[in-house]
Amino acid sequence: MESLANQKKFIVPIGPQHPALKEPGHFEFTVDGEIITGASVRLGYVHRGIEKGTESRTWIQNLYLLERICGICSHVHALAYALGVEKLGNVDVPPRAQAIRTLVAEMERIHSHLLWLGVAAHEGGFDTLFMYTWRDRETVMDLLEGLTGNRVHYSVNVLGGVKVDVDEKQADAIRRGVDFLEERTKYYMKVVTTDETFLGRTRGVGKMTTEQADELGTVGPTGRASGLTRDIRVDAPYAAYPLYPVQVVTGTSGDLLERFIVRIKELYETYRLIRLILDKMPTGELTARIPRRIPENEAISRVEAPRGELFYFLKSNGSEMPERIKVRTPSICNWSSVINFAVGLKLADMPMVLSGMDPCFSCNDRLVVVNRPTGSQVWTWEELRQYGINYYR
Amino acid sequence: MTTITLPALIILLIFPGGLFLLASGLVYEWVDRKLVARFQNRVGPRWFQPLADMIKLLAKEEIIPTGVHPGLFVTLPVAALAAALTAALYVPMFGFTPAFSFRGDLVVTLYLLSMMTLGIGLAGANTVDRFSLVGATRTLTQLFSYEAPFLLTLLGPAIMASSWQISQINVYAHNVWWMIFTQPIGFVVALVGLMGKLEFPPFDAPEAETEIVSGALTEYSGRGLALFRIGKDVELVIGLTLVVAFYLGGLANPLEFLIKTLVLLLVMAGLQSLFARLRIDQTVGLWWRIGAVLALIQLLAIIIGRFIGRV
Amino acid sequence: MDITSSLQNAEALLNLWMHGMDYPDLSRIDVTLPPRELKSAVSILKKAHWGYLSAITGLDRPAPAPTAQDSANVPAPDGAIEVLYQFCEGAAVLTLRVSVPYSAAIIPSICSIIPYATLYEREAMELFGVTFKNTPDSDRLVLPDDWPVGVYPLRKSFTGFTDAQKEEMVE
Amino acid sequence: MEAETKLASPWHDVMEQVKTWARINSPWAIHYNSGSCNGCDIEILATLTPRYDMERFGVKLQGSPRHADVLICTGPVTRQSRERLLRTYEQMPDPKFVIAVGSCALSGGVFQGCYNIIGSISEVIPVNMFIPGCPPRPEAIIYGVVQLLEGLKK
Repeated sequence: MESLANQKKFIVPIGPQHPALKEPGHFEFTVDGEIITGASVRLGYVHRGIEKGTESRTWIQNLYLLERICGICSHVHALAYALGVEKLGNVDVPPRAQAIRTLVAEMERIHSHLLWLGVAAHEGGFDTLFMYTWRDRETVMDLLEGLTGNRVHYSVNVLGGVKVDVDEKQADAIRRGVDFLEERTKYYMKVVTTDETFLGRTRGVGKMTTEQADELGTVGPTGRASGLTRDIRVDAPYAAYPLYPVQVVTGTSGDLLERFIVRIKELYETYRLIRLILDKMPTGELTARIPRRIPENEAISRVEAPRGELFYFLKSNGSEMPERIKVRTPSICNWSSVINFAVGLKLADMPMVLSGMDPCFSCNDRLVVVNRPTGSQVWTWEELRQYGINYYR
Repeated sequence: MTTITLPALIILLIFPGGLFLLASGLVYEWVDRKLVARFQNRVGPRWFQPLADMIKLLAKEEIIPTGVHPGLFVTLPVAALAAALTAALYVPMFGFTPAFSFRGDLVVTLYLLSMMTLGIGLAGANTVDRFSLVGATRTLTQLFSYEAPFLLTLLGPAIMASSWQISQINVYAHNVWWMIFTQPIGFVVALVGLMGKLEFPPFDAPEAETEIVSGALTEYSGRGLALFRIGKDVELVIGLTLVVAFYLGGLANPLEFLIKTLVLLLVMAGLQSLFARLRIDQTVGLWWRIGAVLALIQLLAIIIGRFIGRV
Repeated sequence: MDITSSLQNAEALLNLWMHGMDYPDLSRIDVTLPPRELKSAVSILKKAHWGYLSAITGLDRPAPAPTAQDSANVPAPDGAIEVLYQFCEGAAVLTLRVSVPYSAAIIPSICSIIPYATLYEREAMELFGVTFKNTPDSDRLVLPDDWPVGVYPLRKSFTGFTDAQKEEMVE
Repeated sequence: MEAETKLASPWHDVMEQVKTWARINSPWAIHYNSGSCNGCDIEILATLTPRYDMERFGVKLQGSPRHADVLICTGPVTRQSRERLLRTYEQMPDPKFVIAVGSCALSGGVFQGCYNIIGSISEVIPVNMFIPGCPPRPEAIIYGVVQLLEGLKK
């Protein structure tokens, strides 16, 4: 292991590439003996400068830009932005449009949770579960494609409404698809809670109590697995959620296994919601007019993305282009909570805690710089894991 | 038992030895990949896929990275493949009597097979790249963990046949009842040991694609990689023949060889797609705590059995 | 705890800065306060467990373009950067607005009170050029390593690189 | 193809054909995300799953650039990942090919004009095959790979 010229310099190997779920990041721990005294993360590999980009595009063009922040929760970004702009221009959207928006948001949650289940299994070396979950995910992708015309970026939202309608035939197809997925989800719940090798990798890993979760500001299923009942669909219902109440799914033990279970239980909840929306779909037209120039105003719009609370702050100055759009994605909350959760833990625990905190971490770069008072070394993630194992032997 | 003796050179180069063995290695690799794919509900590769992979790798540019001992870097794959090929001479390939067999060739074969894994471990340790360093340490740790139980389980039938010669054990196994019934534990540990030796999942920590790129072979491309992959395929065939010869009632003719080995491969492919990858400390723990103890119990049972038998 | 009750006790908590409060809409309160009182306000909220810090947003308010009749002796007013600390409790959103001029853009860091604010502060530091006094970690978060120091992309003054700069960046 | 010394005997043509046949039938791929919104990445990964299964054409996702012939890359190269993309490309042994997937990789896509991106992949490394679409369907990606392999025949 070559020593480094100065501690700040870090070498990024081209590690195995995953569908990097947000910015591939990179971790740096300062260690005193065995206890971690400080940790920091370095993002930026996927930073494209979108917030600056939004200031040079009109309100309508921004819809398509913001949708492409993340390929897995693209509808949720567009929904948050559209709700924010409608608040700015105080336009009220017809109920049918809100219901269709909620329907597509829930279908996207299924697609995101199944994808995460597959990637987490693949990361733990369980390829069969990866193949099965992604095969079943194709069902919901077909439904979304039937409804909106595209598999990933659906562009369902228009400022002031939706440009897609759900007719009876599509509703039946969605109901059949949801029934099939419910069968499969029962099977996955059985696999995740009984398969020995999988339990060996997930039980008791990265345990986080409710106070810790709250103290560290974790959001979404990661927080709810530790008993933190924070769900924007319940706290601040938006779009059509007031009409379709959601029961928050929380776990208690707060380890990685609990996060799997919470996400799978959320799938059941989503299936129930989709059936409810399809049965009680309000009638009416799909869009409302929205002025080209939005009056000067500020608005905050919060939406429950599959990974947690997505926070949009929009500011308009009366012109055709926004003055400022701030996007705070849920993953950054989970990352900042890991940084603070790591202080005080032993270095040997870190690999499991990091992959336990949010499995999409593990697709980050594999490099951990360990700055020891005696001089810093560059370790790969795997060497850190190896160090952890020898430490405990 | 058909006792066909072919001129030594043909045996070495063409029939049970060289070319034919490489071809069967490719075919077995295809069968394995196809079965695992079918278990995962995928279509799986075409029949000539391993052949195409090998030729393509041979035709690729060979990069020798800096900070590497070039001589060692090139000779290691050749040495590993040579070890695997010579091990095939003592094993009843395709139901024919082994070309050369002498008292005690069981130990020599096992040693040659672990020479192959040693080669991969050294190849990993030879380079500077961190991933292959970790891959090498993992390969060697795993080698030391499955070697003892695997050898012990192969001792069982040897004791029953009271000889260390594979061909004699094969003949003995052919006459007597299938050893799988008399020594069930031994068979299970031998099968799982074989999966550990070939680094099939759940024991594929040494080349865990998601964690350490491709473990010890990260730096290899072109010829070196092709030789290592062929060595692994040959090791697969030899391992299968060994376990079948010992536990599934010996091998008399090629047809019996094909049926038994492919059935065993089916069982192994099933096991492969059932489990998640075990962490390296879990694999080592599994081997030493469970594997070695079971093998010892089985050995004890056999010795007591024979003692009662003789008295 | 519906919106109005959580807003009321937020008001009660922060009555020290009653003069700075205004209500843009029924589920939000904005409290403008000087930088030095930020830490005390945040610790009050933390002690009362009022919601959680959801985001730190930077806003660039460049100096209004000097109009013609501005006489020369009046120094052109210095532009300001406004940093918004957005706290959420259920449906209510409380925003602490702190504004600092370009020349003295220093705000005390709240990481000692809310540990996980470090990432948000690092991002604001990089993109707006505000320095957070004694923040635990001030490395770069999102901008690339070869990004010129002192260039803050989210300020209105930054209008992208000229092609010449881009060329020399690419080699 | 680098100009090889011409062997007199027809043996050379046979070897050439065998080599091309092998390269067509076992293109190992490595996937690099240089700043994409991972819409294309999940479609690339979807091509390996049961419904599309690229392994039928011999495509296997490899971890290390040393083992790969085809570099599948997505995203409008951000400034930070530009150098790493170059390094990955250089580490791959010849003959190597590059497939740019998604309209971001082709022309910077919807992020055109953002300050932190360089634009398209072809400004950093030579690209053999472009697959447009945001994101392209898995069938389109497979079609692109097959077209690249067809191109090898000539």
